[in-house]
Amino acid sequence: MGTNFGIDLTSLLQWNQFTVDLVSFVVKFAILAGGLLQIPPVMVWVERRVPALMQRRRGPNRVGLFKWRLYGLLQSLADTIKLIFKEEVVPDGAHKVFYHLAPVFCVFPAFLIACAIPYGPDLNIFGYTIPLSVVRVDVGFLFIFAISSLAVYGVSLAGWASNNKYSLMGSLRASAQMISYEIPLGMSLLPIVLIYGTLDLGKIVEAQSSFFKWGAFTAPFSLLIFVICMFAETNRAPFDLAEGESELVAGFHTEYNSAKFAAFFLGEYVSMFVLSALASTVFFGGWQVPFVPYESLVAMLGSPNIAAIVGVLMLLLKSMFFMWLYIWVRWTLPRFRYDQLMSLGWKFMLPIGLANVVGTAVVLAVLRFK
Amino acid sequence: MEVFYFVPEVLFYILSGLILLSSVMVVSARNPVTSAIFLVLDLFFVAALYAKLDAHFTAAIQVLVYAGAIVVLFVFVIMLLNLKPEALRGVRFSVGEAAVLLITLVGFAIIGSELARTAPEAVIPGNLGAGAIELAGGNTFVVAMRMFTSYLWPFEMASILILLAIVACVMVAKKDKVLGAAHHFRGGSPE
Amino acid sequence: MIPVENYFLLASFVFLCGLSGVMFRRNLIMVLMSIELMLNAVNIVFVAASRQLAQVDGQIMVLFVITVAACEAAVGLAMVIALFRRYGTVNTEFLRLLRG
Amino acid sequence: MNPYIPVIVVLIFGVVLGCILSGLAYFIGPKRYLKEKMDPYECGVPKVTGAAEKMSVKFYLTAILFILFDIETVFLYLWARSFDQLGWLGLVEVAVFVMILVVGYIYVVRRGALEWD
Repeated sequence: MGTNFGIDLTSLLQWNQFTVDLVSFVVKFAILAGGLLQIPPVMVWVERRVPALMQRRRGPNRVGLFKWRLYGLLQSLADTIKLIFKEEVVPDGAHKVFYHLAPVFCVFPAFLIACAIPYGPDLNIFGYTIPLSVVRVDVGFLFIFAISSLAVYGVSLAGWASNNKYSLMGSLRASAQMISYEIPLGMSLLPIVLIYGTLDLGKIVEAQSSFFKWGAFTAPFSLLIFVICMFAETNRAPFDLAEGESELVAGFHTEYNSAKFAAFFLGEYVSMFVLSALASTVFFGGWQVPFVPYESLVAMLGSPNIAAIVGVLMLLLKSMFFMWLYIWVRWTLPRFRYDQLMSLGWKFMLPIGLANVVGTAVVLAVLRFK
Repeated sequence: MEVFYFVPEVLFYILSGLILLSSVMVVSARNPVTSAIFLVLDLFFVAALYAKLDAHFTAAIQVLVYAGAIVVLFVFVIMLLNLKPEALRGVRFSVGEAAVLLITLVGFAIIGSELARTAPEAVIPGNLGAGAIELAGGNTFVVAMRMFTSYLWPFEMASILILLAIVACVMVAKKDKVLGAAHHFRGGSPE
Repeated sequence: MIPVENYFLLASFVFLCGLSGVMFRRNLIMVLMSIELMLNAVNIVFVAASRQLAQVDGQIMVLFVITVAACEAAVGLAMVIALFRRYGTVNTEFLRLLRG
Repeated sequence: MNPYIPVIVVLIFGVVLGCILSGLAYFIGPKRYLKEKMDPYECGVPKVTGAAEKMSVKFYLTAILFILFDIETVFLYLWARSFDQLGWLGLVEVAVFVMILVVGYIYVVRRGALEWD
């Protein structure tokens, strides 16, 4: 104890650290959540304009504010408002509780995973270091996998509670597909753990400091497997069997409308973004600017805070590439058949993923252990 | 800061309450799907308890494998069999059942009081405390090192157990199909 | 600090829940779920003890328990499916071949 | 600050957001009950059978195999984290582990449990 002049210095310091943590968490999370909520409207707009561009049509361009049309960007806003004010039709035989609960199960995992991604290098404000990820847990990858595996319940509950055979079929298909591709997805990131020796996403990004240390170069097969599984995990084309319009109406959310339908959209697009950001983080150096190591970036820009902002923009740019890839693939490749999808997952991706792990481990062992 | 010293305690009681509530719901819900969802919640809260106890890896595995895989299987089977809510009749205690419950209760009470008397108060010297585990490279790393040195044999046995489970499941669930195929090979008619 | 006995108390309550589920539910799937509950109660004890003794061995045990639980659930449910196909029910009151 | 406090807060936020979206229509939308409107959607044709038909056992087999391989992946993650420190010993241990499971995988493939027909 000793003399402390009436003020316990350690306690004060802890208080300050705690306050900084708390305030920075609230601010970071508010910004992140606000940003994530913007993703579905913007992506819906992109998803209408890009195919229009590809197919030489105009796409939505009517809705505007006064005389500004904004290339139809406000169409999404109009759609959102419409969805919110729609009447909710709950089918008669639906299970009342789970029908309303299913969208919740679809939304919260996506938000929770989005918080675990490191969006940029540390900020430095008033001498306090603020990491730019909302949640930084010891187990990194495993946290992300664990939470994303909970998303299956949203899908299967939605289908089961709707009391509609299309919904049930779609939900069974979707959940079987999601769990089948979860294993190759998990295995594809094992070589990354082997190479960088950590599960912490922040440390993995720091390890990819130079261009040729990016995961895409050190583990190219992992990248391939990851991208394919990414499409399957989010039920996107060419693996959108769950909502194959021609056979299952709309899959597990056939019976959903109004704001609940919007909730499914939100969950889907946010998890698309999260997987894109994860792919950029793991394989494309995250917030690292290509060819410019972090130290020289800070030296060039003069302040770590500006470097952090550049880093965030860099990560968003890289994720946008993957988001665009989603749309590009959707309008390029035809849909798979369900048996093809499953045998691709189990008979091709799983062995390849395992071989990739074993191969990487052997090569690393030869290189590292004399 | 003093206020926050109570947070772990409060958190423990909240989590315990939630765990108990969902456990009771699991065994008492009429609809199997309701039970399964409460089982997920139960497992999730237990994972939170593990995280609170600094067992980060175990917490992640609990959610990943237990809540995210095993219960999914239960949900699939319930949907597959299209189980209807079951009428819960008034619970009848037979003498044997009551005895089993009573013996378990008394057994726990005895063991619990014994533990309360003999529980080691402090950390045993020479072992890893929470801070030391952090210094040694985090919970996951320490678990991994321990697993692959001291628990090598159980680890390999686990793979044999999984192998056996795979074989058993495929044999039990795909029985009819394979029998038909065997008929076919012997030249017998598939009827 | 929470005394470790509180964790044991919690675990024993969860275990008792599971046990009564095994004893009083007539649906085989419910019985299997109750068994998962009991295994889970054991895991709580392992992790709490691991914390108390400051060793990670308890957590490794949990890992093995989870492995066993997964195999048990997989094989158990495979048998439930086989029973359902054979007898059209999963209710233990109707499945009493062994009781003669 | 304990890293799990943010997790709890984000979790609560996600659940509340989901509940708001889920409950919004109940408060804002119009409510006009019509018997036909509440029927399950079957592309305009009256409902013939209930939703739950016989589902293929394939889905269930997939889920079983998923669990078992999921556990394998978990063990592999544990090994990957301590790969450098374990050295050749760890590699050999895991090679045996994977080999045993590959036997199971080959059995599953040969038995045709992964065929969707």
